[in-house]
Amino acid sequence: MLHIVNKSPYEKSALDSCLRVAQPGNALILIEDGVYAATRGAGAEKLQRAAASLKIYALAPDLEARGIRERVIDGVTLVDYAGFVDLVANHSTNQSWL
Amino acid sequence: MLHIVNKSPYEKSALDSCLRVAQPGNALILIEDGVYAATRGAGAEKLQRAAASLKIYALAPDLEARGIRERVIDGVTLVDYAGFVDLVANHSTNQSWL
Amino acid sequence: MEEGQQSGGKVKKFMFLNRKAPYGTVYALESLEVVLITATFDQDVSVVFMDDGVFELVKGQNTKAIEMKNFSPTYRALDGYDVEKLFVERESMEARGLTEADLLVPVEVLSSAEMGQLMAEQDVVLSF
Amino acid sequence: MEEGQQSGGKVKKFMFLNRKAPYGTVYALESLEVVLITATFDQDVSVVFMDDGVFELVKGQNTKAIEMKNFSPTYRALDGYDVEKLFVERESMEARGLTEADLLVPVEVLSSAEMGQLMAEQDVVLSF
Amino acid sequence: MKIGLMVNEGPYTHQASDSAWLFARAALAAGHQISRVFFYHDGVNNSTRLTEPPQDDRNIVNRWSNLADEHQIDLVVCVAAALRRGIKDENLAKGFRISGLGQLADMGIKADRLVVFGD
Amino acid sequence: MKIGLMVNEGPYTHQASDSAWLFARAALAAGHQISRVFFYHDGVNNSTRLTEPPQDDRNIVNRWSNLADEHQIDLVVCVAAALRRGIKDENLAKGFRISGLGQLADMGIKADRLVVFGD
Repeated sequence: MLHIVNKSPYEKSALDSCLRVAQPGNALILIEDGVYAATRGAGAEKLQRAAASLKIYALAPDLEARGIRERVIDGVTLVDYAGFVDLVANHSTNQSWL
Repeated sequence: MLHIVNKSPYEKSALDSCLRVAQPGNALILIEDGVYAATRGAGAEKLQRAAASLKIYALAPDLEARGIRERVIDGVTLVDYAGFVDLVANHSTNQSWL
Repeated sequence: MEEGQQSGGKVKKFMFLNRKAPYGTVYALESLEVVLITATFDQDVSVVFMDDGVFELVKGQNTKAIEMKNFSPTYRALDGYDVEKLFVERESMEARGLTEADLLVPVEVLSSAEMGQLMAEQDVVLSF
Repeated sequence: MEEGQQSGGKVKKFMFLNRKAPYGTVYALESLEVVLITATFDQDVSVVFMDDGVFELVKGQNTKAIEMKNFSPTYRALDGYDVEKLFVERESMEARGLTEADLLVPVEVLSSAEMGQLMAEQDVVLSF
Repeated sequence: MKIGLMVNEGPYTHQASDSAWLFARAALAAGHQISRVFFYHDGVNNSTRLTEPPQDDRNIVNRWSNLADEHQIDLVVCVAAALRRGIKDENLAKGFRISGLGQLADMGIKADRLVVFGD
Repeated sequence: MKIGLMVNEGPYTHQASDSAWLFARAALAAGHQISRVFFYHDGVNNSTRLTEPPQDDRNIVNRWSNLADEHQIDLVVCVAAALRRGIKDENLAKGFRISGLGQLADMGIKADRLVVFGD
């Protein structure tokens, strides 16, 4: 299953809720303000822990827009929109944590 | 000064930011989803600590709408809209933590 | 559109995921409207309340003083629409100082892990 | 309206409080538009960046692939509008792993307590 | 006391417009003046004359129009925000006017208090 | 693969509509079909023909109209959500149609994937 998180980990609890519920082997893609979780900072810790059991992606166009592409932490795979589409196609279930 | 918080303490960090910045003697009114912070639950702790230095109010109409008026913790003064208006009038500065 | 070709007899698992408090935003109300319509399509419907969505089910809501419509009685009516699978995540409920006795309707309480498994079994998850 | 009677010569302290990240929502952009207009009214203007608002000032924004307008160069132009008081809350900046060197414009960095004092001195706080 | 209000969210989706209206009514009842209500961001969507909520629900747009009519309140919709979102004179409700952001600064200068309602 | 999209927020204020459009374009480029886009909540505001963004900004409404025209995408605006927010046939942009919530359920049943974009 693919989880989609579009919220900043500093502003909202959406990522926390996703990580609490996500099952080992699930995939997670960070988009929009959610990409801040993929970068260095206090929000990175929880993601790094999660990377042990989840496959984690972040949308490169959203990282670039925010000027933080160079700040991405290890363990996160960058994808473009085509990659986002592939992730949706390759997982029978997806869920947006709005 | 009067701080206005309308966000759930479980969903957003607005209350945390307000409490980090608010100065001793300031007033705080919780409205809309912000009123959940005034009730029993994990969100109550931070408010109870803050009540030592801030005067804390919650909007009763919003508590009643959400069925939680009976769950309000000690140290919070309930007001109606007229009381909210008085608080705004009685403080030269107010700020909404949107 | 060629969609009509695929219809007929197919039953999918639909999950409606409610994570927002009522009245502060309209999502809870408009989510209920979707649930009621989807129920008429004879699909396998689950309605989930987690995070602040648990607050949607709190008893004793009285919206008179904010002059909005109190839509919480509708949760009691879901049963009549054959929407019987209501789930609450235990961690969300407990963090908010709530117990099942505080809720308007009977629900099945799931752990976070059980909730994650239930989600992964769905065909469609509509989140609000 | 009788407001005209009160105008003329009055200088008030206006604070513009930016707490949202850019692009995910429009608040950062539309806040800038208000700052630029208000600057023409000869008031005492402070612009504050705290919480995710600090992200508005990050260098190197490139919006080409999301096909939105990159409005971050406008922060550099504020100086030309005599908007010179830009403040960043230290705790917000540090929590996000940022330093002043990562920001587009020179700012004054304040502690949370200093920020609270600055806010309390204002006549009007517009938050976005 | 002269109180100005800023409303940053549209009708129904967020409680902001409801809260602002109830606040305005209470302020007027207490003898204060609501000098202006400035609608910004999605707040401009409060001014469309085309809303038609369910019969058993409040009509947020009409409530503002009526309050403005009864108490001579200046309801100002930001022109830049309105153009982005499709609010123009042709779908503007009674009692609202479209004007520039200068009206917000002006309200901040002239009012004794300014309260912001948003998301 | 048939992919359906749900858009829950209006244009400009949240990135949801931008993300959904870029996703749709990429999906089409990869050979998938976008069977329908369902606009709900404030998402209905994406369908007003009256938006007029600044010259140097994208026109979100027209982008949807054009994509629908080029790829025969069914753009459905929820009637109940639209009435609350002042979207009617008189201000509806080209390529959109107003219909019931049943179209969302129908999309969920018939599409292979459904992706939700919102706040």
